[in-house]
Amino acid sequence: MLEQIFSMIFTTSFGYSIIRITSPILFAALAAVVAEKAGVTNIGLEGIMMISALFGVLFAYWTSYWWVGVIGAVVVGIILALIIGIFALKLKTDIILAGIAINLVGSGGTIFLLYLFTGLKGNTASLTTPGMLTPKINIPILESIPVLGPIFSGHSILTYVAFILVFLVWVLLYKTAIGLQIRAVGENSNAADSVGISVLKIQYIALGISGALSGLGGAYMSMYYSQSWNTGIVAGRGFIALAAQAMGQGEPLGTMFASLFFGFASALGNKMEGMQGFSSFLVSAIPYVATIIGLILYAATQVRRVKRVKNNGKKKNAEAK
Amino acid sequence: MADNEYVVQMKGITKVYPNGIAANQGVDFNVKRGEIHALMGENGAGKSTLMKMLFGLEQPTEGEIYVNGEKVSLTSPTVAISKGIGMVHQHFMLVPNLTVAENMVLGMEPKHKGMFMDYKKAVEITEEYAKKYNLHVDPNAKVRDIPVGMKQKVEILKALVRGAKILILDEPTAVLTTQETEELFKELIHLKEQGYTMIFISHKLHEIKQITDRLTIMRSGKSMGVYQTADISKEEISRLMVGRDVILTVEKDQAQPTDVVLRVRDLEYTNEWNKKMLNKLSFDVRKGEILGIAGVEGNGQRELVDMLFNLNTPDSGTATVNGQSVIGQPQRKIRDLGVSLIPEDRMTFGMAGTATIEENLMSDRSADNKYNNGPLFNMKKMHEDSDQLIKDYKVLCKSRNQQVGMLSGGNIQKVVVAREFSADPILIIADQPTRGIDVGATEFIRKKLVELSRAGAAVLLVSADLNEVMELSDSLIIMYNGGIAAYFEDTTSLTDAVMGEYMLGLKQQSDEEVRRVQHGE
Amino acid sequence: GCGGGGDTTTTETADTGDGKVYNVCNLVNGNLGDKSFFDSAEAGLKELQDAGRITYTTIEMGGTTEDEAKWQGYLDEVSASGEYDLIVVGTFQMPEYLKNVSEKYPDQKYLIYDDTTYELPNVVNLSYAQNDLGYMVGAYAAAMTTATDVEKINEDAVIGFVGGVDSPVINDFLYGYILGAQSINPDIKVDTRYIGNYIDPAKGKELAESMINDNNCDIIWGVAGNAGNGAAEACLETGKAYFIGVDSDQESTFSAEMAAITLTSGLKNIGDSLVWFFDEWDAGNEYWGQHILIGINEGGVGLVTDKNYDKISPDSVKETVDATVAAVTNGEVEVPTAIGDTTNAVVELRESVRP
Amino acid sequence: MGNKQKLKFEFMRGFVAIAIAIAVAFIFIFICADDPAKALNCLLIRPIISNGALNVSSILTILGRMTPIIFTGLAVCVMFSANQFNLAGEGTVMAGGFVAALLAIYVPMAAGLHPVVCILVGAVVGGLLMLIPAIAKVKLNASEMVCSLMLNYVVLYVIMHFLSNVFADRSQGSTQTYPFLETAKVAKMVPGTELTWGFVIAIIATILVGFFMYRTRWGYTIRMIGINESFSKYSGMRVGGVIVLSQVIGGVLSGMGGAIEVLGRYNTFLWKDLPGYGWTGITVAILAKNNPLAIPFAALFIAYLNRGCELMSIYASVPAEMIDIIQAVIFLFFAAEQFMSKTRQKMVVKETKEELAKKQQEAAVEGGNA
Ligand SMILES: Nc1ncnc2c1ncn2[C@@H]1O[C@H](COP(=O)(O)OP(=O)(O)OP(=O)(O)O)[C@@H](O)[C@H]1O
Ligand SMILES: Nc1ncnc2c1ncn2[C@@H]1O[C@H](COP(=O)(O)OP(=O)(O)OP(=O)(O)O)[C@@H](O)[C@H]1O
Ligand SMILES: [Mg+2]
Ligand SMILES: [Mg+2]
Repeated sequence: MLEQIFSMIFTTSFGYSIIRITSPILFAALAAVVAEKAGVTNIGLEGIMMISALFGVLFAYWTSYWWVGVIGAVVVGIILALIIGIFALKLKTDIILAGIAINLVGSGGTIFLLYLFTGLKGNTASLTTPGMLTPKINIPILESIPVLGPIFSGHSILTYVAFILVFLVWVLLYKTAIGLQIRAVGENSNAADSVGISVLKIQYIALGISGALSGLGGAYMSMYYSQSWNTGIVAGRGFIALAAQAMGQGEPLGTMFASLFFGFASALGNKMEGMQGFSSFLVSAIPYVATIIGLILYAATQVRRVKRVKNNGKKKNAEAK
Repeated sequence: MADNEYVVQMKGITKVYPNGIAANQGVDFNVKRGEIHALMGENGAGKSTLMKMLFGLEQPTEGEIYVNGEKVSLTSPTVAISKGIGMVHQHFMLVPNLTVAENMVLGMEPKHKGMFMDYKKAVEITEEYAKKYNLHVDPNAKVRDIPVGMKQKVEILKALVRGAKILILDEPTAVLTTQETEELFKELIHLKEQGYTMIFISHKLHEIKQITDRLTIMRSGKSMGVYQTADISKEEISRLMVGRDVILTVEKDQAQPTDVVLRVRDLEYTNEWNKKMLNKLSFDVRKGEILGIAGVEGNGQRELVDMLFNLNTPDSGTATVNGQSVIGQPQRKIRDLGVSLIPEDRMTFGMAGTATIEENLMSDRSADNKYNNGPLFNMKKMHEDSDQLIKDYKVLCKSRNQQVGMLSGGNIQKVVVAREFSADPILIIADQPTRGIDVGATEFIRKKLVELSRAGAAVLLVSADLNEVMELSDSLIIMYNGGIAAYFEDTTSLTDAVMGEYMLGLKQQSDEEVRRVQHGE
Repeated sequence: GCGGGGDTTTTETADTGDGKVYNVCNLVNGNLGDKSFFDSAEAGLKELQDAGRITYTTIEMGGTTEDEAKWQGYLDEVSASGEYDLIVVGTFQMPEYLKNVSEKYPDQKYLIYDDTTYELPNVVNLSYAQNDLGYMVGAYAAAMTTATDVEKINEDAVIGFVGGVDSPVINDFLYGYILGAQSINPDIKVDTRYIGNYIDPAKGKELAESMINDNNCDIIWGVAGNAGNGAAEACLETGKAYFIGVDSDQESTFSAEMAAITLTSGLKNIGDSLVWFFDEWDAGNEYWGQHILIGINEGGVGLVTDKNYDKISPDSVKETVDATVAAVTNGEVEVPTAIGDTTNAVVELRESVRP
Repeated sequence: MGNKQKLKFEFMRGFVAIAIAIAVAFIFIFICADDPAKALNCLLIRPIISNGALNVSSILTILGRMTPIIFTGLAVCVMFSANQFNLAGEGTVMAGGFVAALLAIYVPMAAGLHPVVCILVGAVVGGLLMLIPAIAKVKLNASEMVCSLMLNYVVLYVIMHFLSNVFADRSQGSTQTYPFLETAKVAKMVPGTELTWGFVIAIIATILVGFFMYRTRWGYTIRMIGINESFSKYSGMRVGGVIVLSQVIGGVLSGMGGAIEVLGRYNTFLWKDLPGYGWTGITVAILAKNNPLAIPFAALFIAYLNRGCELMSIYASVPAEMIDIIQAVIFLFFAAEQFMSKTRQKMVVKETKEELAKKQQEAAVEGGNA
């Protein structure tokens, strides 16, 4: 059995698959990172992804340009995030409740919206044309390198965007003025307020970015991954993104690795699904169990690390004597 | 109607908070150009509220504000800053995980290419201003790692770098040592000479006397008038503030210490950043005495208190109360031994803000048989006792069901004190018991402390207020670098100057002299 | 208005001959747009309405567990209203609720499709031989997977099945599929994987890609509602496999590219069966209290044999399929069902044919 | 503001929030419904009054639907009070229901005892499950929110595994267990309706939780920890233990709710998805502002709304999915603390001024007398 698993894991398609599974989660997880840095817990990621996934397809369909669809998804994502913002930040609706409200619209409301706009029910498969889908990119030199090529080349353009965004989000947070303000607001909003930073504005900006990122995640789902929109298409990825953000300690790079870890567990589950004697249900649970274990192990190492730092300090002192 | 003598004029200001508290009621407040103007008043008198409106953090319900003769509408700090107003808040408004330079330029970051933060420039700006105003700070240090004194300087620089000409200083000295305060005052005078105007809030009368030109006194949300500082005596100020005469010195008879209650031996602790905070610390506190601990903040006082109440664990050493160890013991057990603590940070440790006064008073005794009938609370007994405590400790409130967070600082502290003192403690650890509290409340708490010690409790008093430690302590330790620099068995003939030398590490008593604090054994 | 799918056309429709215009309520315990039985039923009713034979109202009750708590309420309310000549419900999830109302409202007539649980005096049960359907699809897939002359087809005798959830209804398709395939090639391997839901095409895609890349599947049957479409995308993206649709003719609902790699679809013609039912009713044949199994003969199930099937399949394959269909139709072959099979033989079979 | 004033204001605010939501709903209704007036009637009035008479069956339905969300609402209320953002209500409802179902099928017991045992065991299972996120939080400081969110899925799939592969009644077309023994069912309060005795248990549970939170030391400790954990620790409370306790109680309540719902509403266990009551419970708790005694009212509100939308979809052909949008709008406005804050401020200022004036007058009178 192990042999079989290994023979499946050590294939390029496995690596490719991990990256593809990771991408939408990564978008949403980065969205969570930015929002959380500004001190806002955006639990509405799932709903934002659902709704922007729908509008991505619709915009692409109406204009027959995929990039208009992507922009549409991003804009819708931003609008939704700002709606959460207006209620949670200005009108002081509980932020969790505001997120749940958006998720509610995402799960049921989209069915209604789709019908309102197109007369279709349930899915948009009949609208899809190739021009509406985000293109796949073959990366010139990389493409021809054995092993690496098939794993890293030939993904959707959005996949590359997702991974580039890890870097960009890091730059945004740590190298720009707005990033500094976002972190300041998240850590001590009173301090930011007292120097004339509009806390609300910064939180709106962070939420807007978070909405844009989850909008991209939505576009990835409907305009590449599933090639059309259907009810429930996001299937919990927005929640997993929250887990990835927590596991990655809210830092862009750590969050990327956490997302990849989830991608790995999912891909592994998909392989095991095809093997003899595994319950399909238990296999489906693998990524979630892995996430819990990952979260707990990570937390345990954090606890140990603090202890170690202290012990090291003590040791050094003892040596100094 | 420009009246150029005044840079700030606040006319008929009324402020009603959403909870219905009228914090300011028709207050007039005028500040002359180039003066240092003191704003005084008891806790809850409405000083901070008035200043928050001047800085755009709160909006007046009624009234007008003029800056430089021009009527302004200060809708946000940004507007206030643009009018040349800067504020140094009492509670630091700094972001701990950012560096000093980043904190300095927050909201006005130097940029290159329009969006990227120019950190080098930020450091340069910081250094330039630090030099110009002679306020030394380390631009690259993270704020969480720097001492309070430096934080205060960063706060002032932050205001200056934003072009403030009018500085509001809300209790800037509350956390500073005498030396640091002196240094700060020099800077303020220096700034005044350069034409800056300052509004100075403090509860410390001698400071007010020392550096301010005029003062406005507030009581219960109303102005009690404006005075030339030189023309008014400390006693007069106190009377105006609290509406009665206040005795500023606490009468106490000679201590009769008996058995050792708290015994600390060889306590050592190295913090996360590898700094030795406690160094072989040993001392005793006896029944019936108040042992004071003085010292510049950051010399291990906080760590010592944390260890005694298990908010942290030492690397080695022991601490016992009546022979029972308290190190690493759950707080429940420590309290059962008869230890009470007035925590330094009352907002974090002393109270649950949105809970009621009663709930706060009961926090350490909610499991007592006295207050429980089987699984249910004995509400009647709770109400009775809370009402009694509120009465005994003169907590100013509408009822025991009021949220503690709605009370003013002094009254919150009274709630904490009422709880801690009423637990029949055999050892009271009082950490900065009167910090930031008005004279009336201070007097009350000090009296209570003496009363309890004379009734047989052992008291360990930690305070940054030299007057307080000298006045209250029967004997006194000065801490320096995590160890004991000096021990004075009797405090009556002690002076500021002598203490200062030990506090700054210029002098150190011999081991033998220090060991006198270990009674017996 | 945009009322729940079926426009409640209360406008007068031309009366066709002597037939009564029935007022029908279609209760959907999920949502339309599944491109499967709910849509099929809806299409049948639409056809009837367009022909002026009925007026109908479709109410979508939602398919989540939280929605399930409301199904009884809906049924009660609709039955109590007394407005309808017939109330139509479907799926194996409904009989319990239906039983309650049918007893409470003995004069109300009901029709339940795709269920065989109870016999109730005022209820007609329509069910479909999806195991027969599976058998035909399986035979076709097994015949095709070694027809290496056809582009994309490799010589390995491996076919795939992407199911929604490991459940009796899905396994009923699977049962026939495996047996049908084995009837053509006893050594055939069938790679079966379940998505775990009916909403996540992305996962369907991942599963199908793994089947194609790891096990050389070149024909995959997707039986997972919307999520099954993911398998079609995997076939398209890898360029190494063909897809077979389910329930409705998916080839004609897909985009051109996806349609191009869709060989055929296994049809479950619920809509047609409803039309048939009204034909009978108008003709005076009433089946209250009966179970009616709608098989190949009745046009309830079948393969799509025009378009790609016709274009791509070699003649030898077509002949094999025809023979199989004939055998099933005339009862030579009797396909067992997974529904109500207490031995769970289908699972053993499934595991034994894994590649 | 005085309590009366406050109540008046809150009442007004809630009213305006609902009015706005209905206005938004009306836009959609206007687009969708053939007869908007009828649709609105269905949404607002028909749940309780139809054809000029009390709509008893509908009212009973609403009460029946309240039962599970009262339990999850209480569960969330206890956990959120301790500042624990545990979202495992979903999983624990399902687990409690499943285990209770198994006992109801396989373990014969006396009629009166059977449901009680099933519900209690369901509750215990819910409580035990919560130990995972709770202990991970207390011992390792792992985020309980994320952990519990993931736990829901694990519970779902593990139950689905056992349901499909071990306990399924294979004679049935859909995946479900064998029927419950008659002795195990939670009896209907009114035969032929959705209202079971579970509703009474829910109300009793509400009162008990109310007492627990405000009249016992454990509830008190939970609340204090929720307000300020450092303070609680300093006061000598067993913080870690109580944090675990709060979540275990949450699990017990939602497990109990799951068991009652399953044994009261169904004859077999047939959930194949997370039931959604956990999420609704969060909404209920937030609307009730974490006050246990307000939970039934919040639950009533939600159940009423749901029923209204349901009737709208039946009689006015407004798609049921519009419910989600209307609900979202209502939640957003209803829970908006600052919504209408200006009006509130005006009321406060007016009152305070009156008070001050009165005091001054009194003072003046006193002064005059002296
Ligand atoms: N944001 C607020 N909301 C409600 N009430 C407040 C608020 N801020 C202050 N108060 C109340 O307003 C009154 C005046 O408070 P203020 O902060 O102005 O007093 P202060 O003079 O600064 O006192 P202290 O010396 O303690 O700082 C107090 O009763 C206080 O409880
Ligand atoms: N939002 C609020 N609601 C109710 N009361 C408040 C609020 N904010 C502050 N207060 C109360 O107002 C009083 C003054 O608050 P402020 O923030 O001005 O502190 P401060 O002036 O630094 O107090 P102190 O001098 O006691 O340290 C405090 O007692 C505080 O509890
Ligand atoms: Mg103040
Ligand atoms: Mg082949």
